[in-house]
Parts: sequence; C-alpha cells; structure tokens
Amino acid sequence: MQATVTSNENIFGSYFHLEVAAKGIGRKAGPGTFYMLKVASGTDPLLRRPISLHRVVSDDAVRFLYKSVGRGTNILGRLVPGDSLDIIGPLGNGFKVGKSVKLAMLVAGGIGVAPLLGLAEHIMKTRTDVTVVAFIGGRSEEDLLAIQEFRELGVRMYLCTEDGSLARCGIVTDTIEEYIKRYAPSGTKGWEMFSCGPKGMLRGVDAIASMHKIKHHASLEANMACGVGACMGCVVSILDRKAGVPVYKKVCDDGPVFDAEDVVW
Amino acid sequence: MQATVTSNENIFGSYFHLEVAAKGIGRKAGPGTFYMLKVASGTDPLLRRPISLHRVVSDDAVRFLYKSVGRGTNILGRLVPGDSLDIIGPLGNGFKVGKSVKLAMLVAGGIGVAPLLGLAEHIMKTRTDVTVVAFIGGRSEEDLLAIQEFRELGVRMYLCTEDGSLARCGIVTDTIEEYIKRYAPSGTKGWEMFSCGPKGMLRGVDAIASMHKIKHHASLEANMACGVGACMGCVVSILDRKAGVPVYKKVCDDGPVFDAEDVVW
Amino acid sequence: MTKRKTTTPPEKQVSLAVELGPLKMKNPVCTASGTFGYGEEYSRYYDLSKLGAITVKGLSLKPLQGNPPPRICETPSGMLNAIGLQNVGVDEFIHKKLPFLHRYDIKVVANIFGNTIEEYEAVAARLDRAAGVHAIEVNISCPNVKKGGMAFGTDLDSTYDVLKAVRGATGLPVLAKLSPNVTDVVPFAVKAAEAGVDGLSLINTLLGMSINVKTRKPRIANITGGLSGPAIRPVAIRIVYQVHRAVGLPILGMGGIINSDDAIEFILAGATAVSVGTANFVNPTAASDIVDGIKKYMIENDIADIRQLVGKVDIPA
Amino acid sequence: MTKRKTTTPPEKQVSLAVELGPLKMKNPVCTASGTFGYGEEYSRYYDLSKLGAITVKGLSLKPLQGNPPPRICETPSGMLNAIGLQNVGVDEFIHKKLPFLHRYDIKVVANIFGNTIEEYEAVAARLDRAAGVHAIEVNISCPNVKKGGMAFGTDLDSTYDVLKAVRGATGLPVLAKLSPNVTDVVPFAVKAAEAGVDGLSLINTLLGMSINVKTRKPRIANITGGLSGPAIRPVAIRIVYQVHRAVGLPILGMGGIINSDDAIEFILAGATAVSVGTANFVNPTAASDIVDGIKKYMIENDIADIRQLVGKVDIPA
Ligand SMILES: Cc1cc2nc3c(=O)[nH]c(=O)nc-3n(C[C@H](O)[C@H](O)[C@H](O)COP(=O)(O)OP(=O)(O)OC[C@H]3O[C@@H](n4cnc5c(N)ncnc54)[C@H](O)[C@@H]3O)c2cc1C
Ligand SMILES: Cc1cc2nc3c(=O)[nH]c(=O)nc-3n(C[C@H](O)[C@H](O)[C@H](O)COP(=O)(O)OP(=O)(O)OC[C@H]3O[C@@H](n4cnc5c(N)ncnc54)[C@H](O)[C@@H]3O)c2cc1C
Ligand SMILES: Cc1cc2nc3c(=O)[nH]c(=O)nc-3n(C[C@H](O)[C@H](O)[C@H](O)COP(=O)(O)O)c2cc1C
Ligand SMILES: Cc1cc2nc3c(=O)[nH]c(=O)nc-3n(C[C@H](O)[C@H](O)[C@H](O)COP(=O)(O)O)c2cc1C
Ligand code: FES
Ligand code: FES
Repeated sequence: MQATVTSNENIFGSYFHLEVAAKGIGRKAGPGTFYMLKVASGTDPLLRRPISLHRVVSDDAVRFLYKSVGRGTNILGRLVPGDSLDIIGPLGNGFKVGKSVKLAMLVAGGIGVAPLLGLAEHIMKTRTDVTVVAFIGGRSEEDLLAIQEFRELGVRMYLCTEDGSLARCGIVTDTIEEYIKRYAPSGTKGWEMFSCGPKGMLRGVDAIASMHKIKHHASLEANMACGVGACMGCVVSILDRKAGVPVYKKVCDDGPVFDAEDVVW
Repeated sequence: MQATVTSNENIFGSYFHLEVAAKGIGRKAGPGTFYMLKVASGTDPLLRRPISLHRVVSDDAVRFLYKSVGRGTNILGRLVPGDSLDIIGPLGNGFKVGKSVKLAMLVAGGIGVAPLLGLAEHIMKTRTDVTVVAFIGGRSEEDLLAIQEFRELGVRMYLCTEDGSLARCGIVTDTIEEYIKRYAPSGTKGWEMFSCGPKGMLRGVDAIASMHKIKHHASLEANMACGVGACMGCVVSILDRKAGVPVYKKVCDDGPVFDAEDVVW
Repeated sequence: MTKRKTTTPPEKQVSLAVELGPLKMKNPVCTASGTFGYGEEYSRYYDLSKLGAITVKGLSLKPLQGNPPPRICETPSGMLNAIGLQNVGVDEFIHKKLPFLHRYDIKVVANIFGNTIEEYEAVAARLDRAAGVHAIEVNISCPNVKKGGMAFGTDLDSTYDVLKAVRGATGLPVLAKLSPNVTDVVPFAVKAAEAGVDGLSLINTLLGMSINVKTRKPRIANITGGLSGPAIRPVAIRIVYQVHRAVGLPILGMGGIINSDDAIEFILAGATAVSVGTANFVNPTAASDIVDGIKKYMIENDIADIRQLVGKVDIPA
Repeated sequence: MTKRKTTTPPEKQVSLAVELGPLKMKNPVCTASGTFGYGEEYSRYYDLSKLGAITVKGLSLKPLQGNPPPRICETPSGMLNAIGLQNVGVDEFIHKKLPFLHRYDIKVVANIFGNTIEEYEAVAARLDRAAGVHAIEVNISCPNVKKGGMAFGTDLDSTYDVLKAVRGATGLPVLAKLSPNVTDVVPFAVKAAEAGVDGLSLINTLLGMSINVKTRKPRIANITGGLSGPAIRPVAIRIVYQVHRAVGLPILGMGGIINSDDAIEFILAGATAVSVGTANFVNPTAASDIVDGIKKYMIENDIADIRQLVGKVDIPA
C-alpha cells in the first residue's frame, strides 16, 4: 500500500522516528508485528526492509523507530514529509500476552526497543492487571531509546549502558539478574519476559529466563525477501516439541516472536 | 564533481529547467558541449545520462533544459534545490563557429533546442559580425521551447508546430526552405546551419543544406556509457573523407557535433 | 434489415489465452516455483483467479528441511537464495495445500525434484493422481542441492533420462525446467524434446556467491546460491530467444520479470507464457499487475491475440 | 642505551603490492579491457600512476571497425555491450597509443584477440617486442564476435591451443581471460595452466539480450551482447572462488566491482588483483578511489599485507 510520510525525524545519532499515514495501516497492528518497506522505487536496493511497529498512532497512522545502518535505512533517512512510501503490513504474529501474566518484563537491547514500546502501550491500555517493567540496555547513552516515552507511560525502567555513559555500566542481563535476585524470592508466578535485541543478548536473557522458569517471548531477526511466508528465506531453527527435533520456522510468518525456550540459539 | 542543485523547475508538460552550481562547472563550457549526470546514487539506473549545456550562468553555474522521457530523467525531475548531483563535464567538441560565418541558422526540433540557446548566446556575445536566426519546430505549442529566451536575445525566429497549435503548421524543414527561397537569391555565402533534433529531422535539414551548399553542423545523439571516449559505445557512421569510406566515430568525443555532410544517415 | 449503429465503440476485446502444449491458460501469467509458496500467502493480496497459473514450491517425495540460514541475501538488482528446497513433501502438499487452490479458477503447476530418477518418477506419479494438478514442471536445475537438481540438468544423458522417466509416469503436461548454468542450453532443449516433454521452463537461477567483507564469511550459509531478479533478465531473454529459434517447444519464460513490459519482452523473445518470481517479494501484487499491464499493452498496440507476439522480436535482416 | 619513546604512533604502513605470477603490481587495482580506452581518456581525471596496472582495449592484428550501433544499453544494475572489438590494431597501438603510457609508473596489460590461432600468435609476438608492455591478457571469451573470442573459450582443446601458441610467442607474463559462459570454468582453468599461462582473468561478460518493447527490436544491433556491471558480481565471485580452490594460478578478478568493498570481496574469494570495468563509466575516478578504499580497509582491519587476504573467505567447517 502507498503510505504518506508525515514525519521523519533524526532523533539523534543514527536513530530516526518515521511516521506514516495510510488508510487502515494501524488497524490490525498488534505489538511486535512488523512492516516491509520499499525504500526506493528502482531495482536497487531490490528487497523491502522489515521494520517493527513502534507505536500505533491511529487506525490510519503508525510510527517506526529505526536505526540507519546500511544502504536501505540510509535511503529511508532521506524521506521528507509528503513523500510516498510503499509499505506492506502489519505482518507476523506479534507478542501475545497470556491471560495469566501478572508481570511483563520487557527486555530491550539497542534498537530492539522498537517493538517493545508498542507492547508496553498495548498492555497498559488493555490489561490493568499486568505490571510492566522495562530493562533497557545499549552500548552508550545515545543507544538508550524511547526512555522518555516509557517514562510518560509510567513504566518502571532499569537502564544500563556498556560504557557506563548513562545509568548502570553493564549489560541488560546484569540488571535483570539483580531484579530477579531482589523480587523473585516472593515468587515469579505470572512473570513473563518479552525481549528484542541482538541474538547474543537474547540468548543471555533466555539463560536467565530458563533458570528462573520465566516464560520468555523473544522477537527474532532474519534476512527477509518476501516477509509473507512465501520464500522460506527467513528461517530459524526451532525445536518441534512433539517431534523432539529442531525444524526450520519462518521468522516472518511463524514469528518474529518465538517461545525462546524452543529456539535453537 | 558534486554539484548543488540551485533550481529545478517544471516549466510545463514534461520539460524542466535545471540549474546547478559547482566550482568551475561553466568555465570551459562551449556551446554544444554536454554533461553526464548521475541521477541516482545506487546501481539502478546505473549509467549517467547525457544532457547538453543549455546556458552558461557563470563560471560556477550552468543551466540545463531537459525533457522527462524515462526512468533517469523522471528521477531528475524530483530533484529539489539543495540536493547534490554528481556531474562530469563539459564533454564533447561543441559547435564551432568558423571565421567566415555571416549567417548562423540555428535549427531545432523539440528538445533539440537545448544546446542551441547557448550557441545563440555565445555568438551574440562574441561575434557581432554574425546574424543569428532560429528555426524552431515541435509537435505542438508546448514543444516550442526557449522562445522567450531567444526573443530576449533578439534572435529572429521562425516557428512551426506539427499540429498547428502555434505559429505555422508544418515541420521545420518547411520554414527553412521558405527562408531560403526568400533570401538565398542574394547569395548563401557565409551561411551555416547548426542543428539539433530527432535524426529524421536532421537528415531532412541536411538534404536542404546540401542542395543549397550550406555548411551544416549537426549535433547527434547516441546511447552512451562513459561519455569520455573510453567505451566505444556511442559510435555513429561518419565518412572518412581521406579514405573515402565510412568509419565509426564517437558521439561523445569526436562529436556530438559533426559536419552533417559526412554523416552516414 | 438495417444494422444497428454503436455510438460508443465497444471496449476492445483482446485475447490473452495461451497454450503451453496441452496446458491451457486463460492468460500467459504464471508464478515461479519457490516464490509463491503454495498460493495461500499471496491470496491475501488479490484474487488468485486473476492469474493464468501458479507454480508451487518444488516438491520432493519426503518432506525436506532445506539448508541452514542465512539462506538469502540481496545483490545489485537481484538476490541470492539457497533455500535448499525446503518443502512439505508431495503427500502433504496433496492433502493439505492443494485443496486450498481448488477454490480458484487457476491452473496449478507442480514443480518437482528428486535425488534419483526413481524419486522424480514417484513424485510425478503421485501428482498424476491428484485432483487439481494441471501440469508438472521438472526442476533439473536447482543450484542449491548437492545431488539431484543441477547435476541432472548439466548432463545431456541425465537430462534425457529424468525427463523420459517423468514423461512415462504421468499423463499430465510436463515442462522441463532447464539449467542456464551451461555453455549452451539448446542441446538440452533438444534432449528434452526427445524425451517427450510438452514445454520448457527457462530460466532457473544463475549460480552465484556473495561475501560479507566485514565478517569475511559468505553471505549465505550454503556458500553459493541461485541468483534471481532483474539482474539476470538479459541472460534469461537471451536464452529464451536462442531456444525458441532452435526448438519447437513452447516456453514458459522467467528471470527478472518485474512489470508487464518485462513480460512482453520475454514473449517477444519467444516465450508463450511467463512466470513471475522474485518480483512477488518486492511487490505482492506483481503477477496480478502484470496481467493488467499486458492487456493494456495489447489494447494500446492493437494486438488482438497475445499469441501473435510470441517470438516476434523484430530482427533486421 | 634507552629506547626513544614515540609519542604519536607512526601512520600504519600497509603493503598493497601483489604479483600476478611474474607481473609485479604496486597495488592490486587494474582497469578492465575495453572500459578504459588506451588510458588517455581517464588521465584527465587522476594520475594514472595511482593504479597497479591498466589493461587496454582488445587488440587485433589489423584495425577493426566493430559492430554497428546501437552498441550498448542499460539493464538493471548492469549494461549490455556489443562493441565488436573496434580497435586501432596492434601496430597503431604500439606507435600511437603506447608512448602516452610511458609517462606513468604503471604496468600495461595488452589485451589481445584474433580470428585464428596464428593471429593471436602474431599480435602477441609484436607486443613482445614493444617497450612498455608488461603482460598480455588473452581474450578467448568475447561474446560479441562471430569467429574467435568465445568460440575458442568454450572449447577445451581450442583453449589449450590458443594459449599454448601465445605462450610460445612471448616471454611476457600471459593471463588467460576465460569465458564465464560455460557449465564449469574449472576444466578451462586447468587447460590454461597446462598451456603455461601465468594467471587467469575472470570474468568476461555474460551473454545477454534486451528487447525494446515499444519498437520490438533488440536494444543493440548485434542482437546479443555482453552483460557487465554490478548485476553479474555474484556470478563472478562464485567463479573466482571455484577456480581459486581448484587451480594454483593467480587470478585477476573482475565483474561488477564498483567500490573497494567489492574489490575486497573478490580478493577474499581468491583474486590476487582486481580489474575495474563498467564502474569507470559510472564514476571516472572509480579505480583510483578503490585503491584508497582498499588501503583504508587494511588499516581499519589491521591487514599489513594485502596478500594475506587472498582467498581468505571464512568458510565454516
Ligand atoms: C522482524 C524485523 C523487525 C525489525 N524491526 C526493526 C526496527 O523496528 N527498527 C530498526 O532499525 N531495524 C529493525 N529491523 C532490522 C532492519 O530490518 C535492518 O536494520 C535493515 O533491514 C537493514 O537494511 P539496510 O539496507 O540499511 O542494511 P544493509 O546491511 O545494507 O542490508 C542488506 C540486506 O540485509 C538485510 N538486513 C541487514 N540487517 C538486517 C537485520 N538486522 N534484520 C533483517 N535483515 C537485515 C537487509 O534487509 C538487506 O536485505 C528489523 C528486522 C526484522 C527482521
Ligand atoms: C550529447 C547528448 C546531449 C543530450 N542533451 C539533452 C538535453 O539537453 N536535454 C534532454 O532532455 N535530453 C538530452 N539528451 C537526451 C537524453 O540523454 C535522454 O533523453 C536521456 O538519456 C533519457 O534517459 P531516461 O533514463 O530518462 O530514458 P530511458 O529511455 O529510460 O533511458 C534508457 C537508456 O537509454 C539512454 N537514452 C534514452 N534516450 C536517449 C537519447 N535520446 N540519447 C542518448 N541516450 C538515450 C539513456 O541514457 C539510458 O541509458 C541528450 C543526449 C545526448 C547523447
Ligand atoms: C527463494 C527462491 C526459491 C526458489 N525455489 C525454486 C524451486 O523450488 N524450484 C524451482 O524450480 N525453482 C525455484 N526458484 C527459481 C524460480 O522459480 C525462478 O526460476 C528464478 O527465480 C528466476 O525468476 P525470477 O528472477 O523472476 O525470480 C526459486 C527462486 C527463489 C528466488
Ligand atoms: C564496453 C565494454 C567493452 C569491453 N571490451 C573488452 C575487450 O575488448 N576485451 C576483453 O577481454 N574484455 C572486454 N570487456 C569485458 C571487461 O573487460 C570485463 O571483463 C567485464 O566488463 C566485467 O567487468 P565489469 O563488470 O567490471 O565491467 C568489455 C566490457 C565492456 C563493458
Ligand atoms: S521472508 Fe519469505 S518466508 Fe519469511
Ligand atoms: S560513450 Fe563511451 S565512447 Fe562515447
């Protein structure tokens, strides 16, 4: 569908907020779903780029948070309001917040925070019975994103940076472990983790989740061609519980969110 | 070289004026030379597009007149002031106005008028001994370009449109023949033609020129890859007078202006 | 009796129907194997009945897991893939995937492959009995699997043997999908004709590779992969042209078709019908848009029947 | 004696020198035949001494007119050309074009071709005696001429015979430019090695075609042409990788190199040096920029000697 860029703001460093409008674009967009963006009209770059829903603005507008890291996202960075952008989506399963959840632990590494803000917002709006806490890590001060928005939502945050330039010096697993040490003794029943970030981080988070028997929903990334389940290009190895063997599942279609316990890291 | 777009105006229909600035870009630009423009930064479209010098604005700025006809020129049409544009040139031999010229007959078909305005300007500035007349033809009223500029220069014009929507109904060869019928009886000594336009038109013009023994300089077009004489991609068949046989000459390097008498049409 | 005058001219009627041998399609647009799943994925974007045919992902006798990721990467105006023919297997296809396609007025081409001639034969035989399969496309040109695939397609005798076996196993129209990764496709096309196939699918992907200079690793885990997309179109057009001149079989042309002009380019080169592959990924409605675009081209250029254009590239004497 | 402390570290020294067999180049960047004229054209854009070598337009015994226009057209991320090897002939090259190159501290590779083995031999012999020619690249892979060119390069025996003849006619380093338009380049590389060449140039253009759907005519007069540019890079990388693994000869890699990352991709795949072709048209300073970019990559990645990277793509066990 042809969306119209309503704003594209370089928030700092290589991070941008992009807001687009198109009839119905936000209607069925659940937290953790994503869109495929065609950044240029020619055949180079050829493929669409997957970008997560950051925030639903309205039925007809959504917001993205993206990092300019290569050719495609660099071109995105040059969009100006009024430009037209070819988008498909929302795609993917998104985060599902089960009935029994009491504490939603959102775990973000760097740009991985993108889908988690929308998740927080969604939970706050639809589930007053759930407490949301966010563990946000990044390389440096400027890689801690969406802090202001989480604050406005009233989400309690645990921040850390690898270089110590802001908040705690360390990685996000440290802050989670500390949190657990502090609060788990009174029980982790109803605790679930929702994470997005670099693979190494997700694996580390999952080790903690398993140890403490906390259900962990991880949003994964993969190179994508179609984004709709047709090409089989984006698979990850996931344990098939019934068969007891790993099978290839599609990140675009079966995911991007998987039960982290089943992911063959 | 990286030039900066200072204006890019859709004058009407699919015609645009593009003005760019870069140190020295206009310095050595003779009338009839051209530039190679890289319209997009990626690899598609890959090759540069040749566009003639329309007018020298200053040592550091030139103006183009172009028609949006396909992928590359469509992309050009989207440039806005401040954009950067990768340009090489001026390239090619350009029009040479010999010492003995008394009457310069400029003959343009459609967008072929682009290099001729600069030629008129050049002659008026450097050769007070030469009279300039322009024969300008186009499909329809809106394809008669640069009329205003020629008028400001004080160039006498003979206009025609194929559909009769403006001026005479007919093709440019008709107006030339009429002109010759009227003025040639008092001699065509010192008359030379300078033409640019579709191949069919150039050939028609050349037939008249030969008949009346008027020297005819025609600016030709060809698909180009390099624009600098390295690829041999842009050749046209030109009679080698010494050898008496046609040889392939490069439009970019040996041309784009050729002695029309030698062109193997 | 006086004839009635029509005051407004009726919308021009153009005929898009084509025949790939015995396979009749209402228009020349098909989707390429491996780029359209089993149809369901793109049915959300338009009514599949719009298309002439769809070709489903390559089917093998048993389900296959395919290659480890990363399986794809982008290249200039193209992409590499080494899916490794992950698929549900022919039986599950017939029982779980095929019924969905029954809803549509569309021809279904089942793309097949195997590690041995017997496997090809067995898959073809099962599809022969399945309701709603209209043709079999035999992939002997997949660059991404060790055995089978390209090993068959780059040897003249194996090409003949596989195709002959499949021909014997089914009464359905059989298309041979030949490898472009050979010095000259024509002798393979001749062999395919001798084996009795009804048409040729040209081309499969070119064998390629890409290395990430930061990590110094191949960009896809399989090291090499198949190059598809607009980048390869000039190679595909050349092969379709060469084969069409040399061999009498109808051709299903593919390789880098993005829009209707590209489709017409293939038809002019000699393709009777075309398959849209990588373009589906870029634009989910690509194949449907191409049907519309071909119709428009025909109306604008006064082509009453698309078959008039097949092979009609204007070669100066 | 106390050692002096350096307070600022000296600029890192990196070595870019490479050897293509006996051909020593101060850096691995060369220009591809047919894309750099005879050097003069691009000397306006930078000092040619910056480059490791230049390869000049293919030379034949007699001057050649080449193919009729149109000779080139653009394709997605690439271009087709059918220049048909227009050139001034070997004698005029030696007398009129070569002296210009004497001004530069650069290796000159003369690309040659012929219609017969004898012609190849004769051209090589003349160049052998010319001052300032440092190597001969034997083109047996041009897709744009009827005789010679690809006809030699797609037949194993002819490949051997031509190369052997050239080898016998000159003491200069000889590079064989093989055709990518074959099922498997490796046997050709083996033949070339047997014929005693010093290195391999890979790849020449892929055979392609394009049709203008408005005029329904081929976009180039020769009907088919050679596909070059980024579009073909994945194919070129794959071939360089395959040949490097199989054959001991040093490789001059080319095909779609646009920037220094692309050049390094070829080196990692197994090229000792690289040629920049179509990129010169897009950006006249491309080859020079690539020298700078390689140096930068080496400094950033702590590569002291570019030869350390040759073939060092990291293939997981
Ligand atoms: C489901 C999903 C959601 C995502 N959400 C966001 C988001 O909200 N914000 C954001 O900044 N980024 C997000 N990403 C990552 C984003 O897609 C990549 O950063 C982007 O594709 C890079 O493209 P490029 O052309 O700039 O980089 P290049 O490195 O030039 O891209 C080359 C190719 O690799 C692919 N690629 C490169 N990095 C990635 C990656 N991390 N994941 C998938 N493909 C990649 C590109 O799509 C392209 O095909 C998401 C990825 C996925 C899979
Ligand atoms: C020396 C010279 C000077 C020119 N000056 C002007 C000018 O001042 N104003 C102007 O509007 N046009 C001029 N042209 C024509 C202009 O170059 C083409 O209109 C333009 O290249 C079309 O590109 P496209 O991508 O829009 O069209 P497409 O048709 O999509 O182009 C496809 C390919 O064909 C080439 N091509 C298409 N048409 C032409 C053509 N007429 N001449 C050469 N190559 C072509 C393109 O460069 C491109 O490589 C000139 C051409 C030449 C050779
Ligand atoms: C992701 C992907 C998967 C493919 N899988 C198959 C396959 O299973 N069987 C087959 O015969 N061809 C397969 N192909 C090849 C396509 O059917 C087609 O021949 C090729 O991609 C060229 O067309 P295109 O450039 O339009 O994509 C696949 C191509 C892609 C890109
Ligand atoms: C216009 C043009 C002319 C060429 N002429 C020759 C030639 O004369 N001899 C030759 O061996 N290769 C010739 N080639 C092939 C190139 O040297 C090179 O192998 C090929 O273009 C791939 O590299 P690229 O993609 O960087 O251009 C030519 C290529 C082009 C584009
Ligand atoms: S991206 Fe195509 S199946 Fe997931
Ligand atoms: S465009 Fe390359 S020689 Fe003229």
